Amino acid sequence: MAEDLILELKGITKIFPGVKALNNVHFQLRRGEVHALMGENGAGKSTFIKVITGVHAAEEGHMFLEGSEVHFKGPKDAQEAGIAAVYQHPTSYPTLSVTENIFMGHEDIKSGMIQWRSMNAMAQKLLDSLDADFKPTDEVGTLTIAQQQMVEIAKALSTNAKIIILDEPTAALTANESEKLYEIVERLRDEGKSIIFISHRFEDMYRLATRVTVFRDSQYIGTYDVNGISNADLIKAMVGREITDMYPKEDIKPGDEIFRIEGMTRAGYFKDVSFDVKAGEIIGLTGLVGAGRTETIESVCGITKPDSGKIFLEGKEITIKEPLDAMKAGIILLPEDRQKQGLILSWGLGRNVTLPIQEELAKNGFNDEKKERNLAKERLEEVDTKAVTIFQPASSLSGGNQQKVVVAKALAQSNMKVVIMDEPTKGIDVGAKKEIYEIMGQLAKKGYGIIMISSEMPEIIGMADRIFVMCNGRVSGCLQRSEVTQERILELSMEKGDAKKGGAA
Amino acid sequence: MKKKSIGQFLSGSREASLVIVLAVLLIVVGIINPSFLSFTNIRQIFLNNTLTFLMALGMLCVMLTAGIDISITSTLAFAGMSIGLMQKYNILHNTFLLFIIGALIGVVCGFLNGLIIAKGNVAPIICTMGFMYIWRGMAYVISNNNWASGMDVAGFSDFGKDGAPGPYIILIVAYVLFFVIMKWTRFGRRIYAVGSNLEAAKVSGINVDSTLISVYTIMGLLAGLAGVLSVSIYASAQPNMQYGKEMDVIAACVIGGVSMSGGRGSVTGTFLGALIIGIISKALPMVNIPNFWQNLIKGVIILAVVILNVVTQRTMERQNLLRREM
Amino acid sequence: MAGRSGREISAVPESGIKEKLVSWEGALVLILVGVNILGVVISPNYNLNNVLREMPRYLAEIFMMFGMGYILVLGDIDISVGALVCLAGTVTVLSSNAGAPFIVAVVICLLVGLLGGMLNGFIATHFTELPTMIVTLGTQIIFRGIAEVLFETWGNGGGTASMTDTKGLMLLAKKVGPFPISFFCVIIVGIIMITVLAKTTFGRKLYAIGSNKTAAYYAGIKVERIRFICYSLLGLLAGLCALFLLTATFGSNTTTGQGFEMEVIAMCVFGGIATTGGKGNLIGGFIAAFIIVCLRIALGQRNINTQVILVIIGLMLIISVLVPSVSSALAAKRKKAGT
Amino acid sequence: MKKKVLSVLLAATMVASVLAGCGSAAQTAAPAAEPAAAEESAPAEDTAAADTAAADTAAADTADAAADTAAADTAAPAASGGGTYALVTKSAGNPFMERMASGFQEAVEASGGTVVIQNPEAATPDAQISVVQSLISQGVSSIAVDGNDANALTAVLTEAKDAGIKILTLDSDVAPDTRTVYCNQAGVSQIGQTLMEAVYDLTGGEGDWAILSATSQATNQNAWIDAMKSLMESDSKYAKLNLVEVAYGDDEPQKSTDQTQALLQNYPDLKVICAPTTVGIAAAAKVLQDQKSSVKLTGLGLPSEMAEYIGDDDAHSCPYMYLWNPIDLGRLAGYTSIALVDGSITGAAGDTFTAGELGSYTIEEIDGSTQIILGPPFKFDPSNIDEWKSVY
Repeated sequence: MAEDLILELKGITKIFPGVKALNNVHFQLRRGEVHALMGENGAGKSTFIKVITGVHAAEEGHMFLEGSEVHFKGPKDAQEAGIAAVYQHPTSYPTLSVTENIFMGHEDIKSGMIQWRSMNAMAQKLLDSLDADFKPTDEVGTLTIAQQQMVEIAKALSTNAKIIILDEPTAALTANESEKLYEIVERLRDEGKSIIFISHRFEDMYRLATRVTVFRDSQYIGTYDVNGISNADLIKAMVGREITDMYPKEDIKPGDEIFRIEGMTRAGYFKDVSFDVKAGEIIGLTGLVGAGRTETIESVCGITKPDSGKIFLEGKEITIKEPLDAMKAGIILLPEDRQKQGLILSWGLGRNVTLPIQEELAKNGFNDEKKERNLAKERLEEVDTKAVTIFQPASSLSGGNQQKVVVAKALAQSNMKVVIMDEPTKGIDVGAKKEIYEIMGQLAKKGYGIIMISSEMPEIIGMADRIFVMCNGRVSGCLQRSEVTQERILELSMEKGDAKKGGAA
Repeated sequence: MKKKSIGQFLSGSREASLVIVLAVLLIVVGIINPSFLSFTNIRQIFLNNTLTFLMALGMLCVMLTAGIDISITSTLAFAGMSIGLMQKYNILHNTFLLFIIGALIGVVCGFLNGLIIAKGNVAPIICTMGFMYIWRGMAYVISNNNWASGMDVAGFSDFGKDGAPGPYIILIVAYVLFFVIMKWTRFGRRIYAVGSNLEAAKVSGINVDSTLISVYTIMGLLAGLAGVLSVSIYASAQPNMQYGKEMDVIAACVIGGVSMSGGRGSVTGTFLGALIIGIISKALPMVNIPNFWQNLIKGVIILAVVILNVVTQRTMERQNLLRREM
Repeated sequence: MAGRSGREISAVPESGIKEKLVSWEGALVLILVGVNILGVVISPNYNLNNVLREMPRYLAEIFMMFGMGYILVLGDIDISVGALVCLAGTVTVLSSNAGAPFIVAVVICLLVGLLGGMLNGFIATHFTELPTMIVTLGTQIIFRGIAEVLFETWGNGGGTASMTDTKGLMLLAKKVGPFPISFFCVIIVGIIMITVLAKTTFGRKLYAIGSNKTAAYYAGIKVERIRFICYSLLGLLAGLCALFLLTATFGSNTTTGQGFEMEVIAMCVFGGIATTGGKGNLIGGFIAAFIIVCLRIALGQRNINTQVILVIIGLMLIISVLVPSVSSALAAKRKKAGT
Repeated sequence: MKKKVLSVLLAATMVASVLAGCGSAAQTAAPAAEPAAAEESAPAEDTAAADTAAADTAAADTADAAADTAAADTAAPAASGGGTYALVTKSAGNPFMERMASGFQEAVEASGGTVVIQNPEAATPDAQISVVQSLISQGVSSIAVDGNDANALTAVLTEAKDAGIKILTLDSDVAPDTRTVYCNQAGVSQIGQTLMEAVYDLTGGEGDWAILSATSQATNQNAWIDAMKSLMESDSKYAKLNLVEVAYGDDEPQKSTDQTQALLQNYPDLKVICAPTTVGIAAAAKVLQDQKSSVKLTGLGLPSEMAEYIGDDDAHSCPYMYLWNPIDLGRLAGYTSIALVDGSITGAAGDTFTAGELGSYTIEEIDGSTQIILGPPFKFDPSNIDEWKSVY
C-alpha cells in the first residue's frame, strides 16, 4: 500500500487485572485525515487512546509512527512525538488558570523563567479562535464543563501536535459550540494535521470523518469509508446485533399519578420546575449538560436544599429535608456518578447493597450479617450481576456490573415507589445496557413510577412514555411518546436566541 | 467588562482580604499602644518570627501537594543542636560552614520524609509524626543533657543579633527566591499541578514521586536552616527548642490561604499569614492583655480568621448564583 | 426478573481462623507477646504486679484512643484532645476545691469534655470546608487558653492546682487485686467501643463515611450528625481520660495532657487504622496501645533514656505503615518474576 | 493470601529487630554508664577544690557549721552501704539538671552505691510519674525528685513511700508530707531577700522593675516571686520600687524574647528586669545587650549560659546574678539519700549528718517542713565569672 500512514498500530492487547481491555486491535491513520473511532462505551476506545498517548503500556502489539516503531514509556514521550489528546473527562487542574492548564508541560520558558505575558497572549489567541467566553486568567475550577472542554481543546492545539486525538469533545457542547469545533477541526486538517475523533454522535462523524474504525467488546471490527457504509450497517458493527430489540419498552397503561413536583426552585441552578409521574410510567428528563436536570433531582431527593417547591407523593404533600426522608418515603435515587455517589468501591458488593437498609435488618442496632448476606445475594442475582461472591470489592467489577449493583441496592429497599435513575447507562457496555432497560421495563410493569435522566437521545426516545426537556434551569417542554423526535428534543434543549448569545450557557 | 464590586474583589483575592485583616489588626493594636508601630518593633516582629516565616515557605510547598509536615521543629532541633554542639566542643566555628551543615542535615531529614511518603505511599501526617518523635529524640540523645550556650556560640550568634542584617537578608532572599520559583519556573508550577490534580499530573508526564520528594526535601532544608538561625538568633541550642511550633507554621499557611487539600496557595499569602501570626504573638503582650489570656485570644483569632474566610466565600458564591439569569 | 443466566453468587464468608491469625491484628498479638518476653528478659522487675501498677497513667490515654479511632475511621482528625484533657481536669479540680462534692466534680469533668467535643463537632460539621486538622488546631489553643484563664481567675495563682479533697479520687485509684479500677474501665469501654464499631449499624456508617462520604450521604446516612456524635464522644472520653489522670496526679496544670493527641493517634495508626479513613479496627488499636505501654514500661525499667524510647516508637510507627506498601510491592515483584 | 503471609513475616522481622535493637541498647546502656561516669567524675574531681572553696565561702554564713563538725565522724563510716539511689530530674536536655545529676552520682558512687538517673521525656509531672512508677518497680532504695509540680506527684510518691523507698526532694519541692526531707538550694525567703536587694541596688532604690519568670506552674519560681512581693509590702525600704508586671517566658527562648521586648516597649521607664530562671535570664540578657538598652538585668542564671552578658559596663546587660552550685546540690541530695537509707538520719528536724566534703548539715524545720539548706545563693559578677563559666 502506498498510503501515507502517520500512525499505525498492530495487534495491540492491553490487560487490566481480570479484564482484557483491548484484544488484538489494529488502527491506521493517514496524514491529514479525520478518522472517526466508534464503538459503544466500554468497547475499549478510551484505553486505546491511552495506549497511543503512552499513559498505558500495551502488553502486546506494535506501534509505528511515520513508519518507524516507537515505544512510549510515558505520556511525555507521546507528547514529544507530537501526539496530543483531549480526554473525555477533562483532566484539568481546577485550581490553576486557563493559561496554565493549556501550557502545562510545554510552558514558554526563557532563561528558566515562565513567560506569563506571552503565554497569556497565546492562550487568548487560542481561546479567541475557539470563540470562548472566558479569560486566560480565569481559574479552571470555576468554569463549566463545556468551558473546561474548550480549555482541553486549546491545550491540544497549543502543542502544535501532528496527531490530535479528540475523545468525545462534543458531548458537552451546544450545537453552536459543536459547529465551531467542526470548523476548527477542519482547519487543522487542512493544515496537515491528522485527527482521531471519538464520538457517539453520528452527525459528528458524517460531518468530519473520511474513514471510521469500529471497536466492539475490546475487539477490532473493521475500518470503513464513511461514504461507503450505511447507518444501519455501522450500528450493527458497533452493537453486534440489530438495534430494534434494544429498548424493550412495553406499552403499559399508566395508572394514577404517583409523584409530582411543583415549582421547584434553587437559585442559580433551576427555577420553577414541575413534572409528574404516574404509576407504571417512565418519564424521561433530558436537556444539555448544565441544564439543571441532576440538580433538580438532587433537590427532590434531599441531597441539596431547594429554595422553594412542593413535592407530592400519591397525592399527599411530603417534606424532604435530607436523603433519608426521600428514601423513607419510597423515592429511590440511582445517582449519576456511581463510582463516587452510588457505591463504596472498596467495599464488598453485599455491604453496598444493604447499606441503606442495614438498620431495617438489624436487631437492636446490631448488624444481622446473615440476613444481610442472604438479601444481598438474592438482589444481586435478581439483576444478574456478573460476580463470584458478594464479598468481592465493587471496584473489581466492570462499569455495567457496578451499575447493576446500584440497581440491586435500590431494589433492596422494599418500600420503593418512585425510582429516579440519573444517566443509568452512562459508560456501560451494550449487553448490560440492555439488561438495565429490561429491568426498567419490568419495574414499570410492576407499577413503580420511573424517572430517567439521560443525555442519550436514543434511550430517551426508546424508553420514555413522556419526555420533559430542560433548558437553562427551566422545563422548556413536555413531549408525548407519540410526538417525540430527536429534532424536537434538540429544539427544546437549545436556548432561544442561542445563536445570538454566542453559545453562552 | 463589568466592574467588580468590592465584595467580589475581596473574595476573589485571598491576599486582599488578608491585607484588610492585617490593617485592622495594626490599627487596633496601634491605637492601644502606639509604640507597636515603631520601626524597632516592626523589625523585631520579623526577627522573632524568622523561623516561622522561613518554614512557612516550605510548608506552603508541602501543603500545595496536599501534604503536611509536622516533623519540622524536630528537624529544626536536631540540626540546631548538631551545629550548636559542634561549636561547644570546638569542632567548627565557621558561620558559613555551620549553615551549610545545618542545611544538609535538614535536607537529609526532609529527603527521608519525601522518600517514604512518595515511594512507600504513606500518609504524610503519619510519616512525619514518626520522624517528629525520631528527630526530637535524636536531638536529646546527641545533646547528652547539655546546651550550647551564649558563650559557646559567641561569634556565630552575631549573625542573628538584634540589629544584625543576617536574618532579614535570609528572609528577603528566601521570599524573593520562592516568589520567583513558585510563579515563574516549571518546577514551581509542577508543585501546584501535583496538588491540583494528581491523576492529571501523571497523565501529562509530570514525575509525581520526584516532585513530592523534592518538596519534602525543600521543607527539610528550610527547617535545617531555621535550626541554624534559631541557634544564632537566641544564642543557644537546646534539644527542646521550638517544641510545638510546627502548628504555628501550619496555622500561618492556612490563614494565608493555602489549602490543605492542595493546589491552592501563594507565597504572598503565606507571607501575610505568617505576618498575622507574628503580629498576634508580638502584639498580645503589648496591648496589656494579661498573660493568661494570650493563648485563648490567639486561638480565637486563628479560628475566627479561617471561619470568616469560609463565610465570605459562601456569601459570595450564593450571590453569584442569585445573579445568574434563568 | 430472575437472573436469566441463573448465575449463582456465593454468599459464604471465607472461613476465619487462618485469615484472622494471618492479619495485622494477628501480627500485633505476636508483637505484644514479643514485647512482654522482651520485658521479662531485660528487666528482673517486669512482672504482672509491676506492670499493672505502672499502667494507670497510660490507661487514661487509652480511653481516648477509642474515640480517636472513631474519628480516624471517619477520615477526620482531632488534635485538640490533649488540651481538652487539660481543660476538663482543670475545671474539675477548681470546682472540687470550690466545694463541689466529688460526684458533682466527676459529672463536671465529663461534661466539660463532652462540651469541648461538641464544640469541635459543631465547627467541623457547620464549616465542612475547613479541614478538621485546622479546626482542632484552633480549639487546641483555645482549650488550653481557657484552662490558663481559669487558673488565673480561680486558682491560687500560677498555672497549677491540686485537689484538696482527694477522698473520691482515692476511691477511683483503688485496686481489685493487682488490677486498678481504671483497668476494668478501659476493658469495659473498650469492649463497648470495639463492638459498636465492628458490629452495629452505627459502626458500619462510620466506615461508610470514611470510605466514601458522598456515597454514604446519598445512601441516606446522616453524615454530619454522625460526625458530630463522634466528636462529642471523643470529647466525653477525653473527660474520662482527665478523670482517671487525676487519680494519678491529683491535680492539673497547664502542661497536663501535652502531646496526648499525637500519642493516641500513633496508637491507632500502629493498630492499623488509616488516617485516610474507612480502614482498620479498634481491636488493632487496643492491642497496639498495650504494645506501646508495655514497651515503655519494659524499657523504662531498664532505665533506657526516655528520649530513646520515643525514637523507638517513632521507628515502629513508620515501619508499621510501611509494611503494607512494601509487602504489596514485593508481592507485585514476585508476581512479575513468576510470570 | 500471600500478601498476608508476607505482612506477618515482615511484622515478625520487625519484632525481631525491635527485640534485637532493644537488647543491644540495653546491653550497651549498662557498660556505657560506667565509662561515662568515670569520665564525668574526673573533671569533677578537678573542680572539686574550687567547689569546696565556693562551698566554704557559701557556708561561711550558715550558723550551724561549727556544730556539724562534731557529728561528721560518726556519719562518715556509715555511708558505705550498697543499695540503689535514684534521682529524678525535671527533664532531659537541661544542663542544670545534668550538673546536679553528676554531683549526685559522684556522691553516691563514692560511697559504693548504685546510681539511677532518670530524665523524664518532658518537663511535666505526668512524665515524672511514669518515671517514679518505674523506679518503684525496680525496688530502688531511695528516690530524690526535682518536682515539676507541687502536688501532682503526691499519689505516686506516697506509693513509693509505702513500698519502703526513702523519698527526698531537691531544687524544687513537692507537698511536704509526701517526702522526708527537702534539699533546698537556699531558703525561699533568703532567695527573695537576695533578689530584692539586687533589684534595690540596681534601680538605685526607686523606679519600675519587672519579673520574667518561667512557666506559671513552676513551684519554686512562684515561691520566690511571692517572697519578693511580700517583702516589698512589709519592708518600707522598698516602698519606692514599683513592680510593673510578672511576665512568663515558659522557659522558651523565643517566648522569653518576645516577653522581654514587650516589657521594654510597654514600660519605657523600666529600670530593672529580674529573671529567676536560667532560660529566661539568658534570653533577656541577649535582648538587652543586643538592643544596648539601659535596663539592667539580674536574677538566677547559669554562669556558662550567662558569661557573655555579665559585666559592669554598658556593653553588658547583667552586672551580677545569683545561683547555687548545682553540683553541690546534687551531692547534698546524694549524701542525704545515703544517710536516709542507712538510717543515720530519720528526716526529723535536728538530725545532723556529714555530707562528705560539703561538711556537716542539719535538718531544719522551715515554714512547717523539714529542709536542708545548701547555703545562700552565690553571687556571680565580673570578678569571678570567668572562673565559673566552664564549671557549670
